[in-house]
Amino acid sequence: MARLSSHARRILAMWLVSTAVAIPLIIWVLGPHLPPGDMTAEASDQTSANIVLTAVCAPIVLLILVYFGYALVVFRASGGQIEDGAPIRGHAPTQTLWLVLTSATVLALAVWGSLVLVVSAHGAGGGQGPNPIDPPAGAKEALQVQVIGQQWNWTYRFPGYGAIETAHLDLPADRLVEFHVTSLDVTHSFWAYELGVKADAVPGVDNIAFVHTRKPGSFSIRCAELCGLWHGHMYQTGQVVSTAGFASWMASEQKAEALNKKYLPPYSGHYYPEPQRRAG
Amino acid sequence: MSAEPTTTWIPAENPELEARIVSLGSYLLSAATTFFFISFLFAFLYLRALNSNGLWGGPKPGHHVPTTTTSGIAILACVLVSVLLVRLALVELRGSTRALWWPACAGALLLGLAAVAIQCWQYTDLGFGTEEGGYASVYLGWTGFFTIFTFGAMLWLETILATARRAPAKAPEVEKSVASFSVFWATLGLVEIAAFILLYGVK
Amino acid sequence: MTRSAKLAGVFGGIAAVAALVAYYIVSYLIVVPPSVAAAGQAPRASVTLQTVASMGYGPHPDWVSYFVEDARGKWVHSTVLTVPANSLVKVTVLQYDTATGLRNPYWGGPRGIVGEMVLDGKPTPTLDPDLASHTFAVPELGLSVPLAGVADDAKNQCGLAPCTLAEAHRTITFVFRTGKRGTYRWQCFVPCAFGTILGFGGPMQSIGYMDGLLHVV
Amino acid sequence: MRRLVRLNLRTAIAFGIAGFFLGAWVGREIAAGHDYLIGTDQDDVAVFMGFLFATIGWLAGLGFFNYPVSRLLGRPAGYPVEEAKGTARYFRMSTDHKVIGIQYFFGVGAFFLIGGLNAMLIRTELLTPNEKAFPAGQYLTLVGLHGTMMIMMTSAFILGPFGNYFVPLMIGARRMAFPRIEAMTFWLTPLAGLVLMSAIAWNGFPTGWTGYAPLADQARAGMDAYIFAFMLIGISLCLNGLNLMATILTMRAPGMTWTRLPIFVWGVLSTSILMVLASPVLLAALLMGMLDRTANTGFYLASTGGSAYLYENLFWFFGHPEVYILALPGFGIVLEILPVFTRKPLWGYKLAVAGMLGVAFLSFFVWQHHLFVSGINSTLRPFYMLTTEMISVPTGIIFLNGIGTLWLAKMRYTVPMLFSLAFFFNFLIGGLSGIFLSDVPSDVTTHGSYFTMAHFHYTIMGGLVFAFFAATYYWLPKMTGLVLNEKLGKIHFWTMFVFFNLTFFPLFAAGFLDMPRRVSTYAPHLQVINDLVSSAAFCLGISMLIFVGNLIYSLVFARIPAEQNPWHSRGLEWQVPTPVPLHNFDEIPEITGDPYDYGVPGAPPVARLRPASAPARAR
Repeated sequence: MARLSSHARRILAMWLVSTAVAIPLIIWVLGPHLPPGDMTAEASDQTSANIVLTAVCAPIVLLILVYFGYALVVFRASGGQIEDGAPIRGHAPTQTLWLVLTSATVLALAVWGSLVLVVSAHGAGGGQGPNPIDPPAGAKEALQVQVIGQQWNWTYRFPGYGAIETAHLDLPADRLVEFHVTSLDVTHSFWAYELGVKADAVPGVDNIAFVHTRKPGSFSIRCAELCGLWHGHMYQTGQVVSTAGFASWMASEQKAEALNKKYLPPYSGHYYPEPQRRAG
Repeated sequence: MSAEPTTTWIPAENPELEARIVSLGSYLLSAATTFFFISFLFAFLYLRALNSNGLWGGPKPGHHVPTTTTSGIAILACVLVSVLLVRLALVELRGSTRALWWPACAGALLLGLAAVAIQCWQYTDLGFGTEEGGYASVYLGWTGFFTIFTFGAMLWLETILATARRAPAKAPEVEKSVASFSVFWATLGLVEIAAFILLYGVK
Repeated sequence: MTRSAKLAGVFGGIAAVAALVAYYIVSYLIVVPPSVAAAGQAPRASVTLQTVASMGYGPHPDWVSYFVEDARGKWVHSTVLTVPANSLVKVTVLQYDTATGLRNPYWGGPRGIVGEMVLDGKPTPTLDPDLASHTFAVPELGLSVPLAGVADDAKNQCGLAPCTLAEAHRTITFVFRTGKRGTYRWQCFVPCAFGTILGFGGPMQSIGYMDGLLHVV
Repeated sequence: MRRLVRLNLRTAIAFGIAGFFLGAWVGREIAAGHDYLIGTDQDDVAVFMGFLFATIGWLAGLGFFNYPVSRLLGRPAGYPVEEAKGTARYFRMSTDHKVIGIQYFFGVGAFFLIGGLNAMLIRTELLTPNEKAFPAGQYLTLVGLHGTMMIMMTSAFILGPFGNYFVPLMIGARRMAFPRIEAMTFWLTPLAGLVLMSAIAWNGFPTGWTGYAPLADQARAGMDAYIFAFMLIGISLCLNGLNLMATILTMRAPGMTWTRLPIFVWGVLSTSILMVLASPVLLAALLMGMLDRTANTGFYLASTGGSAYLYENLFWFFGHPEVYILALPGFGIVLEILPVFTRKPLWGYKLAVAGMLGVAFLSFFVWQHHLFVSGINSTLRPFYMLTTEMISVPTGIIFLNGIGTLWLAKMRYTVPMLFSLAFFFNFLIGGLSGIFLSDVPSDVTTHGSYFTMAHFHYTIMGGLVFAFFAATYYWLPKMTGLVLNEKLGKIHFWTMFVFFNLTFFPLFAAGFLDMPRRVSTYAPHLQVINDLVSSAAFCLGISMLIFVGNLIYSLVFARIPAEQNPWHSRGLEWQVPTPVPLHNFDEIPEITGDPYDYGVPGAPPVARLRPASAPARAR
């Protein structure tokens, strides 16, 4: 029994030391580099979620690695002889402890994830479908941007600005933005990486995602759902600019689109363009 | 290796075990079949709830129910009576007199085939096209695959009848094979009830 | 059987099967239409294209397609173009297809071009989306030009590619600026592949028909 | 018929090809006059009918219809089956579960290598940030072929060869419950592989392995090959699960109580529950897609009253249990192997059983985590986040079993043991990266990116494929009667382990750095990572060739006969002679002990192989 606990003590000590080293490293050294950054409030939430999850996973990884490493060195057969190990079939307290600990960790993560998702992050930048459960305060005044996925490009409509359509995306800094993502043909996924937004563009669906921009900068836009031949090429670069910069960009777009505007369909959450199926 | 024979028999287990295997297999097949049709049930409820583009029921309102509701009732009746006949045959086989099981099963077979035939006939005179909305899609898929499953079940029933005809078997063995079949056929009967209620009853 | 014969048999057999499988897969993978160079030199070059409603021959007789004119004036069935970098490229499209209409009317306005789009000799600032038959778009260069369709009831419509000037067509010319070197994709934004679900299958997803590559060198 | 023509693989291929052309002709006749099929330059009805008739021809050519037809004519059950001698029996329908196990091993293995070849080609393309090697459309087909082939083949990777071969041996049965169905589950598998490969002849398909509609509705005729091949696999999986479950539930030898059942068999049992219940849903989803493409229905077209979400829900209702169809047999294998090489009883046996059944149960309630950002009912997201994270509790139990079994062990580092230990390492990373994907805020970044891709390669390749190789090195001596070279095995292990991790670990970073899945082009600053990954992947490919070389060397050239029980295992399957006699046991054995009682003083032998000749027990 004394031998047994000395194994356990050694493993425990190695685990505690390595964890004590790893966790600060993760939080302060690796953490700032974890995606997607802090261009928006939601992106910051995702970054902190990634840091927390990495920090929670680290002790688990280290426990297994330390234990297995120790076991591989110490609990091995000496020489070529086949010897029997200790016939232990189980240990009820350990099993109970393990179940309680894993369940508690998992429950805590799920509760915390739900809180971040619903209460603080208002959907965490993910697509929430046409009826978001908990729109953030000030959602009425949010800048509405419709993202239209089509094979193979993104276009954007701004219902607050005469529903004009543009081929690239500028957003004002420090503003709540309400994305309405939809598709004209097949399923795409609107992924604005630095903004921390991902929402599937599904035909016939108005998929809403909220994001609160913070500081100016550029962000990349990709398609994250396979949509056919040029799926990999469906990327763009968008800008978060100052409020004044946004206003002047919008003015120039409105001027450029004045001729074409009359041909656009009335603004709607989703569109069903022709042909709707196989045509003869 | 060369000592192996060219013809082997699948090693026979005792008949009781063989019957248990078939019986369990029938339950598992029924479970799989249920999940298969649950997909169509889900498709029905989901597409109906979504009603994309307002086209669940097709372009013309009230247009989507098959024109021949009577044939739907006929299919339902055929399947249900057939299921009951198989149950009756089972009761017969378990009872002291076993005279009626053969005609009951034969009748069940004919009714099952009649259900298949009526469904095929109905397709020729639907009154709506497959392209007319979500309901039309689910209708075609559900009834189509139900018909194929029914036909397969009838092949199974035919096997039981043919085996008994050729070599009059002992009652316990026939009883067990009919019991196994009855499980699967009753499952399909439940599927048909759900199909009838949803496809013909719900607008 | 000797050891070496066995060796030869086993490895020969496996190698033969592996080679067959690899050939089967790779021969499918590497097929690209031939590249056609633009006429002229940097900083000015020109490209002449035509679009046809249906090939009329080959493995896909019903498909719409682009054709490119090569240096000797011959029409090549390809959509891979080579143009000089940092140049102005004048594109002439002879458009033989009838109008289909744009899936997204936004693409009715020509974008990313230098100067104006010229349709049948007339400068045209924007096009009614319903009259578009195809578009020529290089999204990475911001370029998108709608191509007006031939009237449905026009006489003498082209049925067999490549079409000749005698057949009913529209002529669209425009100029765009190539950027830095690289390979860009181009495509058409009109759901013009009739008979395929949503009009966007088949030729719309095939390089050599309604999609192509722009090698900027 | 059987006397006139010898039915084997040759006739199957001949009938299959003839069936295809007949079916295609029938299909064209059916399709004629339907407007919606005209002008597409692809006749989906003809292609599907061709595949259907080819399947019928293939099965008829192997002789699968002889027995059903004779039963329809009223002949009794228990029909004799013709068995060929020597190697010929592997190329024809056989109802011997041991022959089928070996057929599965080589058949599925060959397609696994083809899937691997596709992976090599994918990595070739990704050496450069823009399409250099292959054009975009062909690249997508390649991705689809790799993904679909791997999912199709690895679904049967352990249950096919080892499930079929060893479940009857481990529970003391002479055969499987439904031997002919067992044969059919195998023979559908290579056919599915061939049908999938034929997608190339129909210009490929663009959807990847998930086959998302409406892109699938829009795709060219190669999509028909995907749909049909996956349908065949769905049927094969369902029947295989049904057969295995029926065998385990009804055919255990006397004395094989539930607590004596080998843990691998428990793994098979929990997997087969998933196979029976989940595969029919896949089948239904694919059939709806088939109707969309041929009968002009609109299940998945929102513009005509359908919904893309319908496919996504049905597919992932199958798809997530499918993930555990891949993982659970791996759990079973490593827990089966650990006690043998630690010379200890399996630690926490009942907990392990509960863990596997728990995983099987929970896996039906997690599928919407694939749809967190898809825009379906967002109120359900906390629920699916909870269930998804809950599933790490039963999965964690497997790790606890590993930890406990290693405690105070006397480990021997044989090749199967090395692969089992590597399984824990890989699955740890795979499983924990899953936590990121199950947490919605984190999933918003990682969903659909290379992070996801690295995650499931860690679980499937790092988990299942490593477990497969553990099982191969452990059991192949029993299956073939020949020893596998240990030195080559160790080289194989170390190259595979090192290069597997070098291939997939950097991909987590690629995903974090904004690289979506299935792209043929990526941001230029990611080229360093991608080139590193590609080079490691090529070395991983070479390590697979080392394995193939070992197989050829050991089975063709060295041919050293294996001992009956080289690992000194207590497992029942090792108590029968090598090679295993045709009907496994002369008499049905009586199980008298626990299979993992290593080092237990006074443990009874695991079974009495000749209970009839032994002295009668007092009951």
